[in-house]
Amino acid sequence: MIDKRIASMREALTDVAPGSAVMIGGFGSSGIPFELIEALRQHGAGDLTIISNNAGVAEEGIAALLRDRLVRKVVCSYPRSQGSIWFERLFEEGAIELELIPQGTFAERMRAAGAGLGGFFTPTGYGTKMAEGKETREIDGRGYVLEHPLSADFALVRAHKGDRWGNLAYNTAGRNFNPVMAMAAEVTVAEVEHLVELGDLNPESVATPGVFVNRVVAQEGMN
Amino acid sequence: MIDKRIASMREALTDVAPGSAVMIGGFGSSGIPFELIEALRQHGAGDLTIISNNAGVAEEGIAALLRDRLVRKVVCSYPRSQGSIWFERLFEEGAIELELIPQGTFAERMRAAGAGLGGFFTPTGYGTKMAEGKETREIDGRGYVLEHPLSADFALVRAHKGDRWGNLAYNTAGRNFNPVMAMAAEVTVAEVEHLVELGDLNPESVATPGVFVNRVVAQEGMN
Amino acid sequence: MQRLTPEQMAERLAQDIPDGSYVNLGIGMPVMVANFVPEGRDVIYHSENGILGVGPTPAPGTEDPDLINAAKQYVTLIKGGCFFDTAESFAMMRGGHLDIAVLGGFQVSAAGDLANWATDNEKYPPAVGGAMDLSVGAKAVYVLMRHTTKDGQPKILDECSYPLTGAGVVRRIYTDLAVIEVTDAGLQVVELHDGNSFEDVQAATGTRLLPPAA
Amino acid sequence: MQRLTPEQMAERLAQDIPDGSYVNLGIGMPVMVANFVPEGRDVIYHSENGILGVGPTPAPGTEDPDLINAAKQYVTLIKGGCFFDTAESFAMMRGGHLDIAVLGGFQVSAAGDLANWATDNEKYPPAVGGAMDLSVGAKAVYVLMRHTTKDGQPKILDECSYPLTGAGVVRRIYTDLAVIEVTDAGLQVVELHDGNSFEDVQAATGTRLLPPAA
Repeated sequence: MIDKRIASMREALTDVAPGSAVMIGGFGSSGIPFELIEALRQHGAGDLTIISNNAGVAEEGIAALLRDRLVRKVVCSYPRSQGSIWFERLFEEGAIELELIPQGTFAERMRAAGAGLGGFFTPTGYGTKMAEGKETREIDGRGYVLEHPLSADFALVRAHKGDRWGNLAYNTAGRNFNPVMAMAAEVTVAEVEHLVELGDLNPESVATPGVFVNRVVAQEGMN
Repeated sequence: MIDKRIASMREALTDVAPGSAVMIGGFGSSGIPFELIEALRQHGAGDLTIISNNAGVAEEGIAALLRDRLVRKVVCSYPRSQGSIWFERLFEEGAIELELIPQGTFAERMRAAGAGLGGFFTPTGYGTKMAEGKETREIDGRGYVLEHPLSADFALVRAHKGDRWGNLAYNTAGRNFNPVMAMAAEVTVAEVEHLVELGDLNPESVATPGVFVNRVVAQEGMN
Repeated sequence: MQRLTPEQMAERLAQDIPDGSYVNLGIGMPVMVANFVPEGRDVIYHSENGILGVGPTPAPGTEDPDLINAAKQYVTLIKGGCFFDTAESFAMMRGGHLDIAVLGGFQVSAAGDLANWATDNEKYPPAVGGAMDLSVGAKAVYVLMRHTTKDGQPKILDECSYPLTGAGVVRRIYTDLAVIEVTDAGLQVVELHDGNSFEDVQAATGTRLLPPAA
Repeated sequence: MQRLTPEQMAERLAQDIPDGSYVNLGIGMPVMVANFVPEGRDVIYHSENGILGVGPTPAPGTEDPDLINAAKQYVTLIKGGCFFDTAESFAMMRGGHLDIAVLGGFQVSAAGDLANWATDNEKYPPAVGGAMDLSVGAKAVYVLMRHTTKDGQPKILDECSYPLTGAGVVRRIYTDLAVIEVTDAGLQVVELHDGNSFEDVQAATGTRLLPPAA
């Protein structure tokens, strides 16, 4: 019997050790696993590397992890949205490390990790600071940068619906980074708005097949 | 006004020149654009490079192109299914060139072309004949082969439903290679079982967004 | 000198978006372009977070919290639009499937280099988002920006002093003073906004411009 | 010597598939394994053409023409199954997301090399399909094959003479004579099928085997 359901956000994250690399899905405030992030904050493991497109705004989501000084390093494409006060403060203090990656390269590096590839040549960033220290090559007259897979110990993702096998379906643009992160991490934990019965999801609309997901938790309304 | 509908299979292929590289979606008999293939055969352009996972069985689909000696080269992963008599005959005669590619590398090379990547390192085929003459590299103690993008002049794909903007949705396992081929070719022509009104497709179930498709033709029942 | 307002700049650029285009509008002034596309043209807007067919702002109270654009503003989906994940969204961008990307700019060089993601202030965190992927991937990159900085310094220069977003990627520059095309021969002024002389625009520019055809 | 029938070989292998596994079954004898998974175990079958949750053969007249397995036979989808494209299907395979791949074999070497896609007959076209991706990608590769060729030649050898599918990829070999594990120390017989002596099995093998623990 395959049953990936976990009773609570807290229980789904008990094995996150200090120093872990944690991917967090979402873009802006869309498709963000807010309840899992809050549970991660309460769990309290520090020295984290957070891999997520943005770095949180106000006191919400990743911003709360930053405020509580649980994060050593942020890997992202766009850390400063309007209101990213905690990221900006820590950055100015020199209290946080930033690895900035062009957004497409960021997504593709995670996909490469999930797809078992050793790296890829992308034209993005060629001839810019982003290519510094990296292998570059001309292919058919165009410049490319070699980029490597990006994996993590955990991925926290958010879906609209999920079943006990870990199949996930997303709402509108809430999909964004969630599918590639689910592929790329050692352990993928999914926060779902609706836990549905096996067979309730349209098999043609499952955007994350259950094989990529290890744990499924229904939202608790904790935010 | 964006309207990619074309009135007939024949009209959708008038600009296929002799010597063209043509991707053809499908796996076995699933998701195959049989009507477009028949129109391509009647169009009569020869010296084609056919890029498709299989090489047709009996007198159907790609097998009919082979029988009519319109094909110079086949690029595929699995040319001989039971009943692939035309491929086997031409191969034994030395009348056809074969580029054999492991299936995952085949799909990934087309995706790379569609995604604007210059190449990727895959572990598939490392230490085998498939790696001969190719660049290889050890990354983190594992062997990889460098593979390059695979594009084409045309892609012929088959979908269950499509609209006038070229958005496509597939039936069950009929999806297979169709989405990556739609991304990878200069001109993508889609044969659809049902031409639907704009807005009839569920925006979360469109597996090939219209931006990848140039022409949409409803099945004519010609087979 | 006559300076166009941001709305006028966006409206001017919108005239050059052909019917049937797939277009990505960057954060800031570029998103305003959507408001000015001439009637009768079908334009499909792409958003990097996984939307093709971005529609107008929703009526208050009807917002879908997951349905936002790259600037994190609530949007809608037009009929015929669809959703996909980020990897596929950037495959579209990098793979040459979008016709036009309209980007903001800090600086543009004579060779069409674009700088729009980082300044030389080390205390202020850089943010690149999808700009680098768009700049190498879209079939045409149009930059929409003021001709000079707030304190009057030129933004069109021999060389960018800020870190590059992409080298040699800009096709056209739409400013509040002029429309300039990046050509092999140099920066060709194709249009001077009403009342501006070539000499005035040249004086506000940090590199040599080619005058418009007489 | 006692030789298991293909059904018995498939049944023996099926015992070693743990509850909750994601499994890909290759074309030929491997697909028979699905018929013998012990009751009470949830096993999810993957098919390279884009199916997770392959179910049994459909009743006649209910076939979906697009719903076939890797061997091009009509199948069904079990409750909880789903569909995806080939690129994603191979991401699953190559990315280490499947627990077990059961593959047929022409030859297996002492080092766990597998040859199963081409012979030395140049007139007969080779066909590789997904075998190479599975052999490098699945967490464990089990080979299900007869111990010897039809004319009695050994298929387990010091070195494969046919072109390799993957080097050092095989974990276990299930034959009609024995179950053999590929270990750092060599090919370890873990089970002799009823009535077969180690000496007999060794005699039918083209490389040195390690006897089962007493």
